[in-house]
Amino acid sequence: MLMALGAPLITALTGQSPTEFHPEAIDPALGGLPKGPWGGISAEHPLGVEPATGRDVLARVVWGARLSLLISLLATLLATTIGTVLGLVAGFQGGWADMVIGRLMDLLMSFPSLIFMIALMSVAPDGNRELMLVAVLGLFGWPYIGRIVRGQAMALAGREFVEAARVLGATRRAILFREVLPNLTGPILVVATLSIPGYIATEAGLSFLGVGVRPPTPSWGQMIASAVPWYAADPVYFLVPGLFLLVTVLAFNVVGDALGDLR
Amino acid sequence: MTPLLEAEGLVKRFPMRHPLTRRVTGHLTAVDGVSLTVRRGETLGLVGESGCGKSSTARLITRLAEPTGGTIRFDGRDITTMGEATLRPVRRDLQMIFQDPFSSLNPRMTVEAILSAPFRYQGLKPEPGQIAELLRRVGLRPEHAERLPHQFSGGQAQRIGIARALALHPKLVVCDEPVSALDVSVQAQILNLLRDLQEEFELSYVFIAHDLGAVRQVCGRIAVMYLGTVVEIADRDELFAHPAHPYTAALLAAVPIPDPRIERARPRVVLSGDLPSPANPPSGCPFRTRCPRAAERCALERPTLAEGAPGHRVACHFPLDTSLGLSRDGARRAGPRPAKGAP
Amino acid sequence: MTLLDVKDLRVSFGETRAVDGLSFSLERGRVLGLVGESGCGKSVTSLAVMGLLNGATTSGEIWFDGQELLGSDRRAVRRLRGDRLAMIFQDPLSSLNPYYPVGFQIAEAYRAHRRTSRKQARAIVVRMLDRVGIPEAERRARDYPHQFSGGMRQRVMIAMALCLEPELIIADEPTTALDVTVQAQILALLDTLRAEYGTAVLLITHDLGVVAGTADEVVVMYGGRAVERGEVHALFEDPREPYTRRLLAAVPRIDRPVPDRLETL
Amino acid sequence: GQGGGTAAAPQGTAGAKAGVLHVLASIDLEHLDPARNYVTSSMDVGRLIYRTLTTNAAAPGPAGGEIVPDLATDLGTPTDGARTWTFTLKEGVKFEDGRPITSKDIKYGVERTFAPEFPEGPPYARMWLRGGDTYKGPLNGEGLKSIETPDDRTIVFRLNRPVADFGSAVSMPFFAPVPKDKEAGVAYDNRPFSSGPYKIEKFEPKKRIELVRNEHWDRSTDTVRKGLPDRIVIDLNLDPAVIDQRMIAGQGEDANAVQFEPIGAASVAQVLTNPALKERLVTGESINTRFLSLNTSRKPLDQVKVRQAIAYALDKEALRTVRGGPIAGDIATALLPPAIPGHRKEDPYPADVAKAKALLAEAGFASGIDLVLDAPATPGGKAQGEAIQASLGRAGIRVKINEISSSAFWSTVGNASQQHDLVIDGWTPDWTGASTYLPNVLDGRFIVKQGNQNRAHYDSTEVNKRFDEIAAMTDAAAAATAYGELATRIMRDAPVVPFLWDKSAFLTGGNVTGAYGHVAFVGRVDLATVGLKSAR
Amino acid sequence: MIVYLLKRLGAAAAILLVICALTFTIFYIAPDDPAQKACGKACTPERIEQIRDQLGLDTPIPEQFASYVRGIFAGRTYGTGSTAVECPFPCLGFSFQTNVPVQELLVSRLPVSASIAVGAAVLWLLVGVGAGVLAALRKGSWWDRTAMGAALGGISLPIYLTALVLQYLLVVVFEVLPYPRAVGLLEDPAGWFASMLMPWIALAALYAGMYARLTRTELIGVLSQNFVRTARAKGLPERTVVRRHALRPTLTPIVTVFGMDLGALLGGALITESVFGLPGVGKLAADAINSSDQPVILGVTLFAAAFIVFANVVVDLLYAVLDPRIRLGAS
Ligand SMILES: Nc1ncnc2c1ncn2[C@@H]1O[C@H](COP(=O)(O)OP(=O)(O)OP(=O)(O)O)[C@@H](O)[C@H]1O
Ligand SMILES: Nc1ncnc2c1ncn2[C@@H]1O[C@H](COP(=O)(O)OP(=O)(O)OP(=O)(O)O)[C@@H](O)[C@H]1O
Ligand SMILES: [Mg+2]
Ligand SMILES: [Mg+2]
Ligand code: NI
Repeated sequence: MLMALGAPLITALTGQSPTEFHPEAIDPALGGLPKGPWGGISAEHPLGVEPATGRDVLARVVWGARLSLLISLLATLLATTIGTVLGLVAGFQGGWADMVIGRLMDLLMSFPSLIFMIALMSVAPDGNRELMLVAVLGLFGWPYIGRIVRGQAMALAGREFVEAARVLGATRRAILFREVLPNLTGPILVVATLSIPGYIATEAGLSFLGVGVRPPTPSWGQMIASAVPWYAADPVYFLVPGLFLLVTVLAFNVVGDALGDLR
Repeated sequence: MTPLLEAEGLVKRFPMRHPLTRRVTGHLTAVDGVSLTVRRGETLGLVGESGCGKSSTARLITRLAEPTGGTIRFDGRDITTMGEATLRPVRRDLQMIFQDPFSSLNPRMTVEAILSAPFRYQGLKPEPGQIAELLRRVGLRPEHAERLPHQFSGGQAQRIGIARALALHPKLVVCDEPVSALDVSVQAQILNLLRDLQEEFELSYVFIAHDLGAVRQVCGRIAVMYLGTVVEIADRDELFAHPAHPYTAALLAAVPIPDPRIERARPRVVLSGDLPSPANPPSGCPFRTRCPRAAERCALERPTLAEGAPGHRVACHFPLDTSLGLSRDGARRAGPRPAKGAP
Repeated sequence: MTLLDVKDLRVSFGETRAVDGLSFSLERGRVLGLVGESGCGKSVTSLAVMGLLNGATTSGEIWFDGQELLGSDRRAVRRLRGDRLAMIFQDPLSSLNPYYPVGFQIAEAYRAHRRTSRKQARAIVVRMLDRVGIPEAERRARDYPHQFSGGMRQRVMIAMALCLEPELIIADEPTTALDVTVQAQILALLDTLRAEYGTAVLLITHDLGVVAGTADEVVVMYGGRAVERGEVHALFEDPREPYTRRLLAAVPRIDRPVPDRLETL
Repeated sequence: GQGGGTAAAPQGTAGAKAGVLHVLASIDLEHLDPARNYVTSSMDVGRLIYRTLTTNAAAPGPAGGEIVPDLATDLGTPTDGARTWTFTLKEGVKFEDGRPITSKDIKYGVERTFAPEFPEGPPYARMWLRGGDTYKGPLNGEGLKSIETPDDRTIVFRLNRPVADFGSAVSMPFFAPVPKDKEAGVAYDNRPFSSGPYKIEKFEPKKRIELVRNEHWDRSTDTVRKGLPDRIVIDLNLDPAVIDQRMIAGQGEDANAVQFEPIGAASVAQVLTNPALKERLVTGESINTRFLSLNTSRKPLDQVKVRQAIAYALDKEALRTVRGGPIAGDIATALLPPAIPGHRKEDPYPADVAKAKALLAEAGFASGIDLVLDAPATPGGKAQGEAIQASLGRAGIRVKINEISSSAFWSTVGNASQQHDLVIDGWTPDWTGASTYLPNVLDGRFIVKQGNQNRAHYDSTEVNKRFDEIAAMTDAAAAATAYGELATRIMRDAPVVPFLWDKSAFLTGGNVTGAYGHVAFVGRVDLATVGLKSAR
Repeated sequence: MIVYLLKRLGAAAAILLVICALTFTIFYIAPDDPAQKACGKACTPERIEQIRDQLGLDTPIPEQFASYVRGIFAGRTYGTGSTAVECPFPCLGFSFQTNVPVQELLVSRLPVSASIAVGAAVLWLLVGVGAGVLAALRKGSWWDRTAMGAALGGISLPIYLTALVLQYLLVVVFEVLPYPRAVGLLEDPAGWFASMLMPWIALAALYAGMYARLTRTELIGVLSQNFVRTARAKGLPERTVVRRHALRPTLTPIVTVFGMDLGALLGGALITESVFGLPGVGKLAADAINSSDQPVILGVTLFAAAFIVFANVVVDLLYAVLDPRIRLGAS
C-alpha cells in the first residue's frame, strides 16, 4: 500500500522511469536477455531490468502496484456499496424486493464471470480501461457481498431490537441505517477486505490474458504475462511481480482473516 | 370511560412454505379470533403454552404485524389500518417490553443512545438529566449510560428495556414474557419493578407469560390461550379459585409447587398427547384432542367465549365450575389420564 | 450404598472457576436434585461426572460405584458412559443429530455397549420407544428428530438413556425447554421408569418446584459450591441458609395469597 | 546473419520413409481450401495436400524462390505476347481416390476462386483472366470461358493483358485441382481433396490436424516433395513459449517434432548459449519486409518532413530486439529486401534523433506531435508498439497505442474510417519479385475504403505512372532494376518506414532431418521435405 | 418434488435465456462489426456483406436472438444456397473462422477440461478436506496453525503463478515431468497423468486452501453442537463420534459448495489451460477471445453458464437429499 502511494517517490529516488528503454542493459544478440546474472540486478536497477527493452523492473512494479491497488480498491468500494445497499434492502424488506434482487444476484453469479469479463473487455469500446475494469469487477463482485449482507440483515431483522425501534416509531430508513447497518459494519469490513485480494488477482488475471489496462501503463498482471515466455531464460523477471502479487494478496487475506477473528 | 385497548376478533395467519421449494403448503393460524379489552390502569395477563399465539397477539396489538382480520381500537381510535406515519404519535402511548433482554437492545448502541432513541424517533429531544432520571427509576446508575448492552447482566439489561419503553410515558405497555429469560431471583426484582412503575406512571399492562405464578403476581385479569384462541378469561382470583376450562385446570395442576409435602400430595394431572399444530387444528373445540371431558359435541361445534359468572368467560361446552353449571371437581374425576403407552 | 460420590470437585476454564469445591453423594435408586441459578455450575458438574468436559482443568474425586473416574483412563470412562451412566440434556432438539433417524440413534447407543445384530437392536429400539409412550413406535423409529414435537424428542432422549438400563441417569434440566403440561408428562414418565429400573437420578434444575416434587435429596448450589444440602422435606421446610430461604421466597407461588412484593436477594 | 545454424543446405541427410512427424504450431491454420489459402502458414501445409501447376523449388535460401514445374510438365508456354498461357499436365498424377487429375479439375479449381464465398484468395485471376471481372464462380453451374481444356492434359488460360510471370502465378494454391463432385462450398475448407503426398485424416480446427500418406501420390511425378513420414501431426494454437521449451527439452515424441513458427525472443539466449541446441537450430530466409505505415491522409503526416522525422527517429534496433534480436532478421534500410531482385544497398534514414527533432521543428512542430498507433493486441504487437512509442518519444512524438484484436487487425486497418496515424505493417510478395509487393502497398489507385492494403494512403501520380510502365516490361531483369530505382524514389517521400527484413530461426527435434527454412513461407520449415532419421 | 424440479429447471432456463440475451446483445451492439471480425484478413466489402447475410445481421437483434435460441433446440442453417452451412441440434452458433459448429468445438475440448477439473477436484477434496478435518480435531495445535497458514497462502496464490513456478521447477529445472500436452486418458494413461499433474496441483492449491479453511470452521462448529455431546455421552468411541456424527453434517455444506465450484470450474479453467497450453474449453474461450470469434465466445459463455446453473440445481437437490430436515419438510 505504502509502495503504491510512494510510487512517484521511489521512481524519483532511483531515477528510473517505468517506460524508458535501456538498450545498454540488455544483450540483443541473445534475444534481449538482461546483461548480468539475476535478471540484470544492479545498483542502478535493484530488481533488474525487463528483457528485450531494458526497462527498470522496480519502477514498473511500483507503478504497477499503484494501478493494481487503485483498481482493486475502487472495485471493492463499488462492489461493497452496491452489495451493502441492495443486500440490506433485500434482506430487510423481504418479499418483492428480495425476490428481484435475489434473482439479479443469482443471474450475475451464474455468469462464467471470468470468461464474460474478458469477452466484455475485449469488445468494450476504447475508453478509460481502468474505469471499465473497476466497473466490470464491481458489477460481478457485488452479489457475493450482497448475499452475505442480505443474510446478516435477515438475521438482524428478526432481532428484537429492530422490533423495539419499530415500536418506538422509527422509520424504515432509520431502522436500516441507524439500527441495522452499524451492526453490519464488522462483517462488511471483513468481506470487503477479503474481496480485495480477489480483485487484485482478477485484475492481474485479466491483464494477464491481455484485456486489462493498455500499455505502456504497467500493471502486475501485464508484467507477469509478458514474463511468461521468459520464465525459463530469466526467472527473476517473472518472480519479482509474481511475488509482489502473492505478498500483497496474502497480506490482504491475512488482514481480512484477522478482522474476521476479531469479531 | 372507554377501555384503553379493545381488540375484536383478531386473526393472524402465516403462509407456510416448503423449506426447499418455498411453495406455500398451507396456512398456520397463529391467532384465531382473539378479542381482548384492557381497561385503564389494569394489567391483563395472557398465559398459555409455547406456540399458542401470545407473542403474535402482542405483535398485532402493537401493530408490529399486520392482522389478517379483526380490529384494534386504542385509546378510542381505530389503529387497525393506520399507516406508519399516522401511527407514529400513537406509538408514544403504546410501548412494548421484550423477552430477550439482550436481543432487544442494539449491541452497537450505548445505553445513552438506546434511551434517547424513543425521543429521536418521535422527533423530540430528551431534556438534560432525563436519561439519568430514567436509569435511576429502573434501579440503574447514571454512569451506566456510557456502557454497551453486553456489559450488563440479564436483569440489568431488562431494566434498560423497561426504561426505554417508559421514556415517553406511555399509557399501555405490552410485556411479552419480560421475565422468562431470567433467574427466579432476578425475575422477582423485575416483577416488583413493573408493579412499582405501574403505580407511579398510571400504566396499563398486557403481561404475557407462560409462568402462571408470575402472571398471578402482577395481573388483575387473566386470559388463557390455547392454540390461537382465548379459552378462558376471568379476574385473577376467580380464575385460580374456580378454573372453568379443563385446560386451565390442567395448567394449574401442572405448575409445580416448591413444597414437597403439598406437591407430592397433589394428584397429578397429566394431559395425554401433544399440542396440535396450529397449521392443522382439530375441528370444533381446539382442546378436545387432549381434553379429559371431550364429548362428541366438542368435535362438531366450536365453543364460543360465554360469560358464566360475572366477568368470567369461558369457551367450553362442558365447563368445570359449578357456578357455571357443572361440578367443580370435574377435572379430578375425569383425570388424570395417563399418557398413552405409559403404565 | 453410595453409587456416586463427588468429593471437592473443582473445575476451571482458564481464570473462571465454574465449580469450586463441590461435594455430594448419591445412593442407588435415589434422586438427587441439584438446584441453583443460572451459571452456578450445574451443567459443568454434570459434564465432569460424565467425563465430557473439554478444555477445562479439573481436580477432586468422582467415585462411581467404587471406581474413581477423574483419574481413570479415558477408555474406561467411555465404556461406562451410556452403559451404566446415562445423560439427558436440556434441549432435546439440538441434542439429537438431525441427520439420522431417531431409531438409529437409540440403536447406536445400545450397540456401542452390547454386541447384537441390527435386527435385535431394532427390536429393542421399538420396545423402548413404546415404553416412553411414543405411539406407532415401529414407524416413528424411522422418523427424524425434526419430525417430533418437543415432548416427544425428550421421550426419545429418555429412551436412549434408558435402553441399557443404566445405574445412574444425569438429567440436566430435562424439562426446562418444555411447557408445564408437557413437563408434567415427562416428569411422570421419568418417575415411573426410574422406579421400575431402580435407577438413581441426578436431577439438575433451577425450578424448585420440580425438585420438591421429584427429589429425595437436594443440593443447593451457588457460585460453584454447595451452599446447602439435605433431605428434601427438611430442606424445604426448614432451610438453614439465608440464600436458600431467599431463593424459595422469590418464587411466586400459586398456592399462597399474592404477596404485595416478592422477596429479592 | 549472425543467427547460427545452417542456412546453406538442408539439415542432415536422407530420411526414412516412415514415422510420425510432429509439427508444433502456435497459430491456427486459416484456410486449407485452395481457393482461400493465401497465408504462408496455410500454404506451407497446403503444399502437402495439393499440387499446383508449378511450385517453388525445395531449396534453402533464395534458391527456394525459383519456380519449378509441378503438375505441369514445364513452366507454361506463353503465346500472343504473353496473353495466352498453355500448360500440359504430367502423366500419372492422381487424386487420393486414385482417379487421374485432369485439366478440368484445374479449371474447376480456378473457377471456384471467383465465387464470392471464397474471397480470401489473391486477386490475380479476377484481374487477368478474360471475363473475370463479371464471372461469379461455378457454384451456380456456370463456367469461365477464358480457361480452355482441349483435352484432359492441356489447359489454356486467356488473359486480358500480357503477364510475364504467369508461370509463377500458377504456383499459388488456387491453381490446385478440385474435382467438381467434391465441391462442398465453405465446408470444403475442412477437408480439401488430396492430390499431394498426404491426405487429411482428422482436422480439429485450432487444435490439431492429422495427415496420413496418400497412397495414390506417385513419387516419380513429383520432383519437389519427398513424402517421407507416414503421418504428419500438426498441433495448433499451442503457447509459443511452451513450444520453445518443449523443443529445447526435446523429450520423447518431441524429438520427432519441428517448430512451425520462429523461436521467441525469450528462448534465443538458451539456444545460442548451448551448442547442442544450436545444432538443432535452423534458420530460414524470407522475402518479408516489416515497415511502419504512415497514414499520409492524416495531418500532420501529410507533411513529408514529419514523415522523414519519424523515419530518422524510429529505433529499428529496439524494434528488432523486442522481436528477438539479430536472429529475427536484418535491420531494413530500404523497401526491397536483399533476396528480391532489384534490391539496392542504401540507408536514406539512419537513426538520428537530433535530425528528427530538427525536421519536426522545421515543419512547425517544435513542441512535438501526438499520434495514434494501430497495433495488434498480441504480446508481440504490444512489445513493438511500446518500442515505437519509446523511440519516437525521444523526438517529441507522443504515441498512443490503439490495440486491435488480432483477428480484426487487418480488416480494421484496411478500413479507411477506422485506421489511425501509424500502422505496424509489412508485406510478403507472392513470389520472389517486387511485382506483387510495391504496387500492392504503394499504388495510389488501389486505395479502397475497405480491405485497403495501401495503408500509407500514398498516392503519387508520378509513381503510379511508373508502376504501369514497369508492369508492361517483358524483360524480367530490366523490370527488377526499375523497381529498385522506384523504391529509392518512393522512400524519399517516406510513406512507410521499413525496419526489419525477417529471418526465421526454429528448432527441430533430434531425430528430424531435411529441415530448412523456405523463403516462400517466410522462412518456415518446408514441410514437404522433412523426414525422420529413424522411424521410432 | 417433481414439480419443484421442473420449476427449478424452468428458472434455470430463464436465467440462461437472460444470460444468453445479455451476452448476445453485448457482442452484437459492440462497436466492432461482428461480420468484419468473422471476415478475417483478406476482407472485401462483398465478403462482409455476405457474412452479414449469413449471420442474419441485417435483421433486427431480437429476431437474430430468436433464431439463435431456436437453433439451440432445432438446429439451424446459416445462409442460403451454396454458402449454406448446417449447424445441427443443439446449435450454439457457427464459428465462421473455423467453419465448425460451436458445439462440436466444445465437445472436442470437453475431455481435456473435464480431466483437469475432475482430477483437480479430487486432489483438492482429499488435501483440503483432510487438512481441514485434522486441523479442526487438533484445534490450536502446531499442525492446525501450519495447515491454516498454508491454506491462506494457497488461497492467495494466483493460478498462473503456481502454474509457472511448478512448470519451471518440475519441468525446466528438475525435469521430472514432461511438458503438459493433450493426451487422452485411454490412449496413454501414464502420459495423461504426467500431463495433468501440474494443472491439477495448480488449480488444487487454491481450492484446497479454501476447503481446508471451510472444513475446519464447519467441523469446529459441528463439534461444539449438542448432538455431538450426546454421541459422546452414549459412550461411542471418538472415531465414531467424529466420523458419523460430526463429519456428516460438516460435509453437507462442503458438498454443496463443491458442486458450485465444480460448475464454475469449467468456465474458470481458462488460465490453467492457457498457461499449460492444454486445448480445453477454457483455452477455446481464450483463443476465441483473442481472435474475436464471437460465436465461440457466446457459445462457451452459454455453455459455462449452463454448467454453473445446472450445478446449482444439482446442489440444491443434493442439499435436500443430504439434509433430512429439508428433504422431509418441517414438522
Ligand atoms: N413470522 C411467522 N411466520 C410463520 N409462523 C409464525 C410466525 N410467527 C409465529 N409463527 C407461528 O405462530 C404460532 C404462534 O406463535 P407465537 O410466537 O405467537 O407463540 P407464543 O405463544 O408467543 O409462543 P412462545 O411461548 O414460544 O413465545 C407458532 O406456531 C409459531 O410457530
Ligand atoms: N466451555 C466453557 N468455557 C468457559 N466457561 C464455561 C464453559 N462452560 C461453562 N462455563 C462457565 O462456567 C460457569 C458454570 O456454567 P454452567 O453451564 O455449569 O452453569 P449452569 O448452572 O448449568 O447454568 P444454566 O442454568 O444457565 O444452565 C458459567 O459461568 C459459565 O460461563
Ligand atoms: Mg412468544
Ligand atoms: Mg446448564
Ligand atoms: Ni371442550
